[in-house]
Amino acid sequence: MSNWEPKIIAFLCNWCSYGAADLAGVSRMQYPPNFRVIRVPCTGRINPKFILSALRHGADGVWVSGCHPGDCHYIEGNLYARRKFALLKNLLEHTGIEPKRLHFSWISSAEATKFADVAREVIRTVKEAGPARHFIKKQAEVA
Amino acid sequence: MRNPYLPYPVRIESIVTETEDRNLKTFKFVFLNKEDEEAFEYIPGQFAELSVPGQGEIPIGIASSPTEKGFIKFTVNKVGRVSSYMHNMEEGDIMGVRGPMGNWYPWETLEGKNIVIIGGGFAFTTLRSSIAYMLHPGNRSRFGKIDVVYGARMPGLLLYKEELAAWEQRDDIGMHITVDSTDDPNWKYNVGFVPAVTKEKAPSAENSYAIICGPPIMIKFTLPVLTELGFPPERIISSLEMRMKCGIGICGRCNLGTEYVCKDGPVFTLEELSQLPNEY
Amino acid sequence: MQAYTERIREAAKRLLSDEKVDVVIGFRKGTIPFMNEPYLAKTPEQVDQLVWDGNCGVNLANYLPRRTDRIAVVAKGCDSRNIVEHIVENQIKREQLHILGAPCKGMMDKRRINAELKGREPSSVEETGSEIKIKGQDLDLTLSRSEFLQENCAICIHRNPVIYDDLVGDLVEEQKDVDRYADVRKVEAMSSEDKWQYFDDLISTCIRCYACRNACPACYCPTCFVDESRPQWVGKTIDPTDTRTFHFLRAYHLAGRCTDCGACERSCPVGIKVRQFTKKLEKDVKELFDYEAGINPDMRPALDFHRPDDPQGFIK
Amino acid sequence: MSEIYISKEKFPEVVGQLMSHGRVYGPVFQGQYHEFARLDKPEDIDLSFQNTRLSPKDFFHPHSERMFTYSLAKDDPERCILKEAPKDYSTKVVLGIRPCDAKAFQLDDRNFDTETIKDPWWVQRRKSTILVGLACNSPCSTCFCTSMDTGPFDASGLDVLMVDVGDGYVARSVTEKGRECISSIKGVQTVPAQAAEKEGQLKKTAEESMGKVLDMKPIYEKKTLELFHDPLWEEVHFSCINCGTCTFACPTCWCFDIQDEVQGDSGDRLRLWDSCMFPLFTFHGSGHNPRSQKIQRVRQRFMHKLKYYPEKYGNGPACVGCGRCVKACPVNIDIRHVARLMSTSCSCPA
Repeated sequence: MSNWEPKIIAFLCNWCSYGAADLAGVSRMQYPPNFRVIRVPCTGRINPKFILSALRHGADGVWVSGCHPGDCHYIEGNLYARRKFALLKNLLEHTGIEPKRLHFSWISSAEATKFADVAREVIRTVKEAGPARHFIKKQAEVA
Repeated sequence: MRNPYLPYPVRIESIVTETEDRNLKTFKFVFLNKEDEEAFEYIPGQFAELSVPGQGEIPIGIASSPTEKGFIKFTVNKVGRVSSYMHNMEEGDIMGVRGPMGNWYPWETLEGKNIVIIGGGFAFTTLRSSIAYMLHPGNRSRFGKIDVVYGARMPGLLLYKEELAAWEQRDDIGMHITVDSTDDPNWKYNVGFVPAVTKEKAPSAENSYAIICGPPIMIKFTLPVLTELGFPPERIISSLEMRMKCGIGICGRCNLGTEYVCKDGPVFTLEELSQLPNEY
Repeated sequence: MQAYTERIREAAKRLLSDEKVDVVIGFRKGTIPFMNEPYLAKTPEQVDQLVWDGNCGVNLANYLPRRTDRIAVVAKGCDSRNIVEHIVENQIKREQLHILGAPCKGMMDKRRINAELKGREPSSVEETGSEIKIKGQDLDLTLSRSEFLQENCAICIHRNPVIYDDLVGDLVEEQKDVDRYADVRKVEAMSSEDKWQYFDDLISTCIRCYACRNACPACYCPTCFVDESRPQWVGKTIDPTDTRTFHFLRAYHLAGRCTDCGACERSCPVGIKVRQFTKKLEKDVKELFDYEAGINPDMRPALDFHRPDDPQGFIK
Repeated sequence: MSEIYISKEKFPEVVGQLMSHGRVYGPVFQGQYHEFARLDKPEDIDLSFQNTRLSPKDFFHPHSERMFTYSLAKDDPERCILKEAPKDYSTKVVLGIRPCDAKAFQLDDRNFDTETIKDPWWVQRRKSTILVGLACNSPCSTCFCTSMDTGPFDASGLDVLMVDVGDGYVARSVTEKGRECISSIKGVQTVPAQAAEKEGQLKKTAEESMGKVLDMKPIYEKKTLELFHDPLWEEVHFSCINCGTCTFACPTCWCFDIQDEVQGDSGDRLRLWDSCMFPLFTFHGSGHNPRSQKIQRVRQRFMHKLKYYPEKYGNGPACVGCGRCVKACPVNIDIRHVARLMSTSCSCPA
C-alpha cells in the first residue's frame, strides 16, 4: 500500500478556485498531482449527484472549492451551495463515508498559495483515510 | 435452441446521412458469421433489435429488402440514448442485431392486388423495403399497379433520395413525392400534405390494399381520404411503434389488449386495430 | 372517531352542494383491517363513503399536485404541512383548496399490530380513545393505542393542522418533551464503518419498487433521477451500491422538505425504515438552519434560502 | 403416482436427506415475516407460515439477473460480442411452496415457454426445480384462490403436494419428477388410512371456508373494449400512487426491463423486474407515451390480469388469488373489489 496514491475529484469554480489552480501552476508552486479537476461555472451548479457519481466511480476523496462568500460571480450561488453541502456532507458521513474524504474550501483566483496549501492538506487527509471502500460501483451483484 | 436474447454480431459496413438535419442515418450491416446471415431470414415489414453493447437495444424496422443479399440496412432517427450513440459510431464498428422480429405486410394476401403505399417522414423505412421487394424482377409480376405517396416536411428531409429518383424514372410504379413546403425553385415534385396529395392522385380502391406509415397526425387525416376512395378498414394496413425491450413477446411492455406489438404486430389492419385498446 | 367522520361528511356535503369545491379528497373504509383507501368524492351522494379513524395514515397531500380543480381535502398535521410545502413549491394554489383540518392523535402501525396478531385474523376492530379492541376467531385482544402508533406519529410534534379552513375535531394537545432524534443520535455515535453497515443492513431487502418515492407527497418530479438515462446516475438492479445510491439521493432530495409524515415507511412492502435517512436531514436542517418544513407558507424552503451567517465550519 | 407419510418427528431428517442431494429452499421466518431462503440446516424451515411476504417467482425470474457479459476493450478481438453469463442449473428443491404460487408459474409458462420462443433462463430453471408444495389448511382472509381457478389444495402446478394432517405430512407426487423425488426418500411409512381421511376433511374445510368470492365469467363474456372504456376505472385509479408494489409482490407479474451496465472495459446486459405502473414502462424515445396517465396504467394492470390474459390463452386469469397485492398495496386498492366492479359494471354507452 506504500505506493498507493489517492484519486481525488476536485470540483473547482471557474471564477475563482480554477483560476487559483492555474495561477499556482504558473507560479510553479508544488502540490501533488492527485486531482482530476472538473471545472464548474459555480459551486451552486454542483448537483449532489455529481459527488455521488465521483464516489461511485471510485474516487478516494472529493474536494469542492468555490468563491468566498460575497464574491460569487452569480451573486449568491456559493451561499446556496454552502447550505446544500453542509447537509450533503453530514448525510454522507452519517451513512458511513469517512469525514476525511470530503473537503470544501473557499479559494479566490488570487489565492494560489492557499490553493497549493489546501491541495496538500486534502491529499494528506484522504491518504489517512486510505483507499475508498464504499459506494464504489462494481459489476452488479445479481443472480 | 438459440438464445433469443443473443444478438448476431455485425459490422457496420457503411453509414449514410440521409437528411439535411443529420438526424437520420442509414446503417448497412454485414454479419460477422455467414451462418447468421442465413439464419436472419426476413420479410418486408419486420423489424429487429439493434444491440449496442454498453448502451442497450432499440427496435428498428428493416429498411433493406430480402432481395438485397449480403447485408441488412436500418435507418435510425436520433432520439434516445442508443440511437444517439449509434449516430457517433463509425464504419467498421462491431455491434449486434437481434431478429428478425414481428409479423410482416401480408404479402400472400397482397399478391395480385394493386398496392398503394403512403408514407410520411422517417416512417418510410419498411416501406422502402417493401417497394424494393416488389420491384425486384422476380416479384414485380406478382403485384398489380403500385402507387407510392411519400411526403416529408421539406425536400431535405426525404429519405433515400437517389432511389426515389430512380423509381421516378420507372413506368411500373407511380411515384407521388411531396413536401409540405419548399422554397426550392427547382423542386419538380408535389407540394402539399400527404392527405391532400393522396386525394388528388386518387389511387383506385378497386382490388387495392393501402399500406400507411407515418406520424399520427398524417395517419389521422389520411384515413378519411382512403375511406372516401373506397378502401375498407380490412384493406388498410399500418405498422405500430411501441417501446420494446425483448422484441419476442415476453417482457410485456408492448402489450396492447391481447396482442404483443413486437410479436403479434407491428403490422395490423385498421380493422384489427379497431378491436384493440387505443393505447399506441 | 365517529364524530370526525360525521363532521367530515357534513362539511363535504355542504361544500359540494354549495359548489364551493369540485371534489373532496378523504378516506373510505378499507377492505382489510387497519387500512383505509384514499377516496375522491365528487357528488354529495358519494360523501357518505368518507370515514375517519386511526387507519388514515396515507398522506393526502400526495393527491394534490397538478390538479386544476377546486378541492376540499382532509388534512392531519402532517398532511397540512405537506400542503404548505406544495403551496410554497407552486404545486397547488391555496385558493384551490378548502382544507378540512383533522387534529390527529397518531395513526396505527398496521405492521406492528399484525405482528402482534401472529397470523390470527380480526373480524372486528374497535378504536376507543386510548385502546384498540381486536376481535376474531380465537382472538380477543386489547392493545394500548399509544404503543401501536406509527413510529413517526409517536414522536410527532405537529398533530394539529398548521393550515386549515374548517376543523373536523377539536384541536389536540401537542406532544411536549418528545425526543425526536434518539435513533439518529445512536447512529451518529457509531464509527464510519458501523454506520455503513447499519445502513447496508437497513436496505438489504429493498426490491426497488419505488413505493417510498411514490408515496411521498414531496416526490413529484416529472422525471425522477432514477429514470434519467443520459447520463444514467444509478443502476436499476438490486445491486447494493445502486440501491444505496437510490436511497441516499431520494433522501437528499427531501432535505428541508421532508415533514416526517411517514408515508415512505408506511408504504414499503418489505418494511425498510427509510426514515433513518430523512430524519438525519430533518435534524440537521433544524439545527443548522432553524427550519421546519411545511410550517409557514411565507417562508422559503431551507435550500432555497441562505443567511450570511450560515454555518461554514466545515469549509476551509 | 406415489405417496408417503412423513411424521413430524421424522420430517427434519427427510429434509436432511433432500439437502444431501442438492439445494433445498423453504420458508424461513425472518423477524416479522416468512421468506423463501436456502436451508442451511433442516431446522431452518418453518412450515407454520401462512404465506411468504414476497412471491417465490424469484426462483425462476430473479429481480435482477445477468444475461450476458461483454468486453469493450479496444484491443480485445472479442470486443462487443455478447457471451452468455454462467448460471447454476443444478437441481433445486423448493419445499413448502403454496399451491397458488406454483399455479402462478404454470400461468407464466405460457409467456416464457412457448412453442416458437423459449426464454432459456426460465425454461432451464423450471426444468431443474422440484416444487414440493404444502396445501393451505387455513387460508388467510385476503386469499381468494378458489375464485381464480385454483385452490388451497390444488396440486396442478406442483411436483409433489404435501398436506399437514396434524401429526405428520401426507406427500403425493403429481409429476414424474415428483415421483422420483418421493421415491428417493428413505425410511418413511405408507399413508395410514386415517391420515388420508383427515386430508379429505381438511381440503373440504379449507375450500368451504373461502367460498367463491368472485365470479369471473361476466368479465370473460364482456367485450374487451367495453370494459376498457368503462367508467369504473375513474373510481379505481384515484388512490393509486403508481408504485410498483403490487406488481413486484405478485407471483404472476413477469414484465421485465433490459439494461446495459458498463464498468471500465467490461459490460453486462442485465434484466430486472419492471412494472406497468411506471410511466417509463411505455415511454417512447420520441417522448410520446401511450400510457402517460395513471388511469391508463392502473387499467392496464387489471385488464391484463383479468381480461387480456384469459382471452389470449384461455386458461383462466393471470391471478392466483394469493392476496399479496391486497396486503402490500399502500393505499388499499383491492383486486377483489376491482374484479367485482369489472364483472358487475353497467355497460353504459361510452
